[in-house]
Amino acid sequence: QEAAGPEPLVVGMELQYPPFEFSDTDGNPTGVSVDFAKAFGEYLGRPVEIRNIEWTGLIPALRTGSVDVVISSMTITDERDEQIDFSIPYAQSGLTLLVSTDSPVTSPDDLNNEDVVLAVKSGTTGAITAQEQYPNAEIRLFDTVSACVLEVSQGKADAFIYDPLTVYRNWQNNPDTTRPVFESIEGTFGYWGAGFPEGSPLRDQMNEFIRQFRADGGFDRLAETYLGDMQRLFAAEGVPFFFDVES
Amino acid sequence: MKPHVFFEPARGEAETGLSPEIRHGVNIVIVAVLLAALFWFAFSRLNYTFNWASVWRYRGNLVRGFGMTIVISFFALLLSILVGTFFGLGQRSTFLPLRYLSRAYVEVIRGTPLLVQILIFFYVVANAFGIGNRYTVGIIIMSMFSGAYVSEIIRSGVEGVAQSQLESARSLGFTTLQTYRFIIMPQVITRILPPLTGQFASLIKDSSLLSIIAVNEFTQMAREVNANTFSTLESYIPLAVGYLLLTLPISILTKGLERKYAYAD
Amino acid sequence: MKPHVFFEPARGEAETGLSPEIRHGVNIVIVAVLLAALFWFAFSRLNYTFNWASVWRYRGNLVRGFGMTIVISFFALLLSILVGTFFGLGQRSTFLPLRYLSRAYVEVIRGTPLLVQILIFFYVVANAFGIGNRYTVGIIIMSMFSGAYVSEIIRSGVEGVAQSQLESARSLGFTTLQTYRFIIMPQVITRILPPLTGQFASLIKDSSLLSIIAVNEFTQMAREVNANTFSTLESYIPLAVGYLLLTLPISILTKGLERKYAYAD
Amino acid sequence: MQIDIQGLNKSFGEHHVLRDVSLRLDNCHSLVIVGPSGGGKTTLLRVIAGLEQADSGRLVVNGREIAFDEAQLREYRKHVGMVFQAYNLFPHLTALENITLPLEKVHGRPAAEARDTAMALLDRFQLADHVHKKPAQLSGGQKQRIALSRAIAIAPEFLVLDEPTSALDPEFTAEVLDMIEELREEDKHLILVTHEMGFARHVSDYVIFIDDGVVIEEGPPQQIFDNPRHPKVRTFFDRVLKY
Amino acid sequence: MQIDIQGLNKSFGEHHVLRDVSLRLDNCHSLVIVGPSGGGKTTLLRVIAGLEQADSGRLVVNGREIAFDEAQLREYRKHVGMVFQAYNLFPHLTALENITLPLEKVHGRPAAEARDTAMALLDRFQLADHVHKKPAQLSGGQKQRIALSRAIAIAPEFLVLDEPTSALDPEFTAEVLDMIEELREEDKHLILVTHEMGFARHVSDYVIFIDDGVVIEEGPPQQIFDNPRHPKVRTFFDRVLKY
Ligand SMILES: Nc1ncnc2c1ncn2[C@@H]1O[C@H](COP(=O)(O)OP(=O)(O)OP(=O)(O)O)[C@@H](O)[C@H]1O
Ligand SMILES: Nc1ncnc2c1ncn2[C@@H]1O[C@H](COP(=O)(O)OP(=O)(O)OP(=O)(O)O)[C@@H](O)[C@H]1O
Ligand SMILES: [Mg+2]
Ligand SMILES: [Mg+2]
Repeated sequence: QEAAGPEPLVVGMELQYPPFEFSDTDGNPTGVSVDFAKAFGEYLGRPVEIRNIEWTGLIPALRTGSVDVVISSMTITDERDEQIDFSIPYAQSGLTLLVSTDSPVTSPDDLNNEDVVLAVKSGTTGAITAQEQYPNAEIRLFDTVSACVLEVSQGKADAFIYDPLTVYRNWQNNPDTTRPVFESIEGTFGYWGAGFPEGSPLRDQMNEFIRQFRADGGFDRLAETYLGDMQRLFAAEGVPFFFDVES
Repeated sequence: MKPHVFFEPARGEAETGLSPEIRHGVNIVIVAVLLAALFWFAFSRLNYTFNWASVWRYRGNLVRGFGMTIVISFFALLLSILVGTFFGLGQRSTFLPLRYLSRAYVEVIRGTPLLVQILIFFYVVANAFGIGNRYTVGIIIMSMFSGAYVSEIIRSGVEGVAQSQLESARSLGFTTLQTYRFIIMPQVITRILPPLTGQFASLIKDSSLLSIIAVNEFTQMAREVNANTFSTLESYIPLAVGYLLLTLPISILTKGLERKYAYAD
Repeated sequence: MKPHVFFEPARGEAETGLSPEIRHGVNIVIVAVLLAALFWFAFSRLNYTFNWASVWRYRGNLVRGFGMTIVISFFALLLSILVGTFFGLGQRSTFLPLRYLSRAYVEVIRGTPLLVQILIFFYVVANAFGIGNRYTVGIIIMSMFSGAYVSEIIRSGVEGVAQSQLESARSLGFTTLQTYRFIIMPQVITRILPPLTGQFASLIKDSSLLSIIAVNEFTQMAREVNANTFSTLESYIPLAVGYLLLTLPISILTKGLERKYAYAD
Repeated sequence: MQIDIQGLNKSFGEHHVLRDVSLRLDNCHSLVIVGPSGGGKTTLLRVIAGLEQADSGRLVVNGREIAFDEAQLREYRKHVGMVFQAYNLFPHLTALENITLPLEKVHGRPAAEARDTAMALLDRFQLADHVHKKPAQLSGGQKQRIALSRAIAIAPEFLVLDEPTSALDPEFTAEVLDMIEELREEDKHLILVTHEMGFARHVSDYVIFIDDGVVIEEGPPQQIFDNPRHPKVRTFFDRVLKY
Repeated sequence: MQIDIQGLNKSFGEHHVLRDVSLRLDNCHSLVIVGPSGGGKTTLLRVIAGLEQADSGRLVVNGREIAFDEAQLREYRKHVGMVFQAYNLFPHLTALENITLPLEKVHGRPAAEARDTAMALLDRFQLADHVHKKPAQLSGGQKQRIALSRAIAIAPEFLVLDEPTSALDPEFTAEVLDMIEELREEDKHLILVTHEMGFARHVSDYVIFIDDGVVIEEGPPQQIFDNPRHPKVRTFFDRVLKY
């Protein structure tokens, strides 16, 4: 059986971030990252096996070698970089705000204030940003996006710091109690990379693949499939889009 | 006059003429209505519009997660009884290495978070021994974890059996195994079932932590649906109902066993 | 010859001449060495370089989280004993609405995930009643949750007391309260302590779910450190040690109580 | 002691254990209940002690009607010293504590006084060496003596004893006889069940014979023991003489 | 029955309960142990039944040395019928099951046969109406009769009975006497403790009197009961006559 074909490429991701990586109603992994991973598999000539791992488990999974690569909308940071190797960026995102209608906050500049309560999801770049940039605000760490949204919609917190996509969707769900602020928070612009165990030879292949995929318009096709209306909205708000990566 | 519909006659007191079925029925309804009113009030104060349609689309995922939880819990539950019995009796062994191993096991497993155990067991221990299947590993971890609690429940039950009963069994020539099977077990079962039921309920729910090693069980699926639909409460209410559907039969079963094995002393 | 250093004399058997302290000491060391060897082997097989420096930088956060866990657990533990006693005895009440309320409480709380209870209690119920402080709410939820398990443990203990003992107490003129205080409690305490200790260990660890309403306790802090440093094992091993530091004293305390209240029958 | 029992009935499920028991005594120091095993002696005693409610019938002891109401009964039971057939000591308490606990908690005696009362009784029953043992460490007769001490210690209005000498050797049985004599002098009363006919004869003012839940003979001891009328009672006593 | 006891000692902590007990009997059908409460009768019986290990001394019963080794002892105990002073019935089993369970599980009898054996004994003890009751629903004497039936049912080599008639009325005591007669005819032996001297005299071939852990007198019943030499034994029996 060994000879039946090349070993599958095991890809770890947390299927909780539509439309990038999530399960469809049949329970199959789907989304931008999934298609991206499959294309990479094709590029390598290996079948792809997607493994749904909770966010916390992703990096250990890489470091102990139980997955080959993580493609999970993960922002490249210095500290993550110490533990694993990142590919070159394939996408980017900044952070925006979901604000309670009861709150006086109108822009990110209002946040560094003792009266302001910020809701952030633990472990995200939003949480790091809040702690670094708004030391005067009261920062509450939550496990889930839904708790952050509930806090804001019940007026228990002033603002929730997260990516524009999530902010948009949750605002749509709670139009009476929340409003979005799409203006990106300064310095929060981050690049997403695929993660590899340190020293993995796959990384160079991935870098090569990203360049080729971009050149072939692969990212544009993904955007069209999964993010159609979003791309237009971002343009209208003047927010840079996910795949507008330079390098 | 004592309102008999609310009171059960005390031990040794005569019945009141009201049939017990009616009395119990009435009271069950009263309590149910009361609780429903409380929740209705709370939810009505909440400024929240439920959007069940999007969650409904994901029912397949929830059902699959539910199935996974059933499978994992079922095997882990059975295994945890074995593990618990072994270490529970191990703590009473006269063979001291076994006794201290059992104590160490109980203290370490009970004392540390399941999350950490899963990570270490899966990424370190199972990895070192080359066990790869995450479902097998998940079941093993859950039964080891739950087994520590079960072992203490069993130990306390067994220690509660009167010495005179053990002596009686010995004097009649029962073997140790027969003594456990025919004398100790039936005498302790009513006492250990309530805490054991609680432990099994915990086991079923704790299995949700296995999501960290990519076992996609019920809670994980609900979280996913929650993230995918951007709903906040809609996916968690089916989650609560689903777990209730798993734990209630166990409760009912053990209540039945409790009644069956009940005896006065 | 039986290797006496490994075996404790059975009940009624004579001592072997070897002092029990030495025998127990030797065996404790053997077990400890064995376990250490197992983990050393497992970790040595793992291709993982520990990076403690980055975790050390965050020690302050871990200590703060640890403190929060201690505070929450302490109050919740005490309260859960009260809640558990109330509903445990409530299930035995002759006042039927109380009995069914207690049963409903136990079944619903045990049957549904703490996660959902926290969300509903904090965002729906507490919100409706205008209770805003998340620490208070956290302690209340944890004691309600743990209380359901405690209540079943207490009920099974109390039901294990022989009828003849209750009758004896009645015949001497003890009040119900005195009977519980002086007769029932001391007789059941050795039987309920082991499951109760397990429940308290669970309570301490389950309090980590309060992170969902931004109570920044120990696990949450470790997760946060992990998220910031991405050194999973390095932040979770202190977590395991920290919880052990909390649960071991309880274990030791309850072992002591078990011994103190032990009596033969 | 005044006792007035009228039409007492008690069933356990199908089993009719006491059938229309009636009894009226006006001035009786010690009532002894005898009869074959399983006849209903213990059950009657438990009803009299307020531990079991009869299904029907009326019961008046010393002018006080025994109704099944816990609060009232508790007051009543405080003044009844009871010895159970199986002793029912508290297994978690030492011999001494078994006696002092009710004295202190129910009767509000100071600890030192309770201790003195208990020690005096335990001494008398030659238990001074065993005061700190728990029931599991005591011999059968020792347990029975402690149960007796516990009942007597509270200085009860009357004593209800269920086979109080079943585990005692002749020496202690004689001691119990002496004690009962003293109680009689203090005008305390007792109701007891026994199957030792010699003891019954010595101790009783009045005897009832219960068989299968029915009082089939009653009267002063001379009459019952020496001149029983009912054939069942006669054969019963004949057996005693056989060995 | 052959019994050879040499220098038996047993202590519970500080308490020296059996002191250098020695006894040699070559052909004795029934050995009766009497003595004051707390003297060590039950303890001696438990050592003989292989339930308690002596601290020192040697014990040979019917040519078999009783050493404290669980595997061997289990075989031995299977052939000893024991009645405990507190009966020790299994509370979770009915009267019938208390008897049939050891028959089926230990002695491998088929269920129907075990049931018949049990029913015959229960009938004889007039317990036919009570076979499905659990111990908590039975009277004291009924429990004792079931304990006796359980010990006899296994057709033991010999019986060890600790005060087997303490809760029995004269009628059943006579029944037990008859039974013991039958056992004697079947060449089965017994060792029993009792404090009913009439019963002891009837049943015994040989009597030992234990006080404070020491055998202070021994001999055939006529000698012990009618002509005791030791002053303690004499006063002990004098008390019996007092009432
Ligand atoms: N809880 C119960 N359930 C069913 N039957 C019972 C219960 N308690 C007692 N009985 C039955 O009631 C009858 C009378 O019991 P009781 O204990 O009064 O007898 P007794 O005269 O004291 O006998 P003994 O001399 O053997 O102690 C017995 O046949 C017994 O089996
Ligand atoms: N486990 C124990 N721990 C301490 N002392 C004990 C223990 N068991 C028995 N004893 C003591 O040993 C002595 C002898 O007890 P044993 O039961 O043999 O007496 P007995 O002769 O059977 O008395 P009785 O006629 O009252 O049943 C008693 O003083 C008793 O208190
Ligand atoms: Mg009785
Ligand atoms: Mg004895």
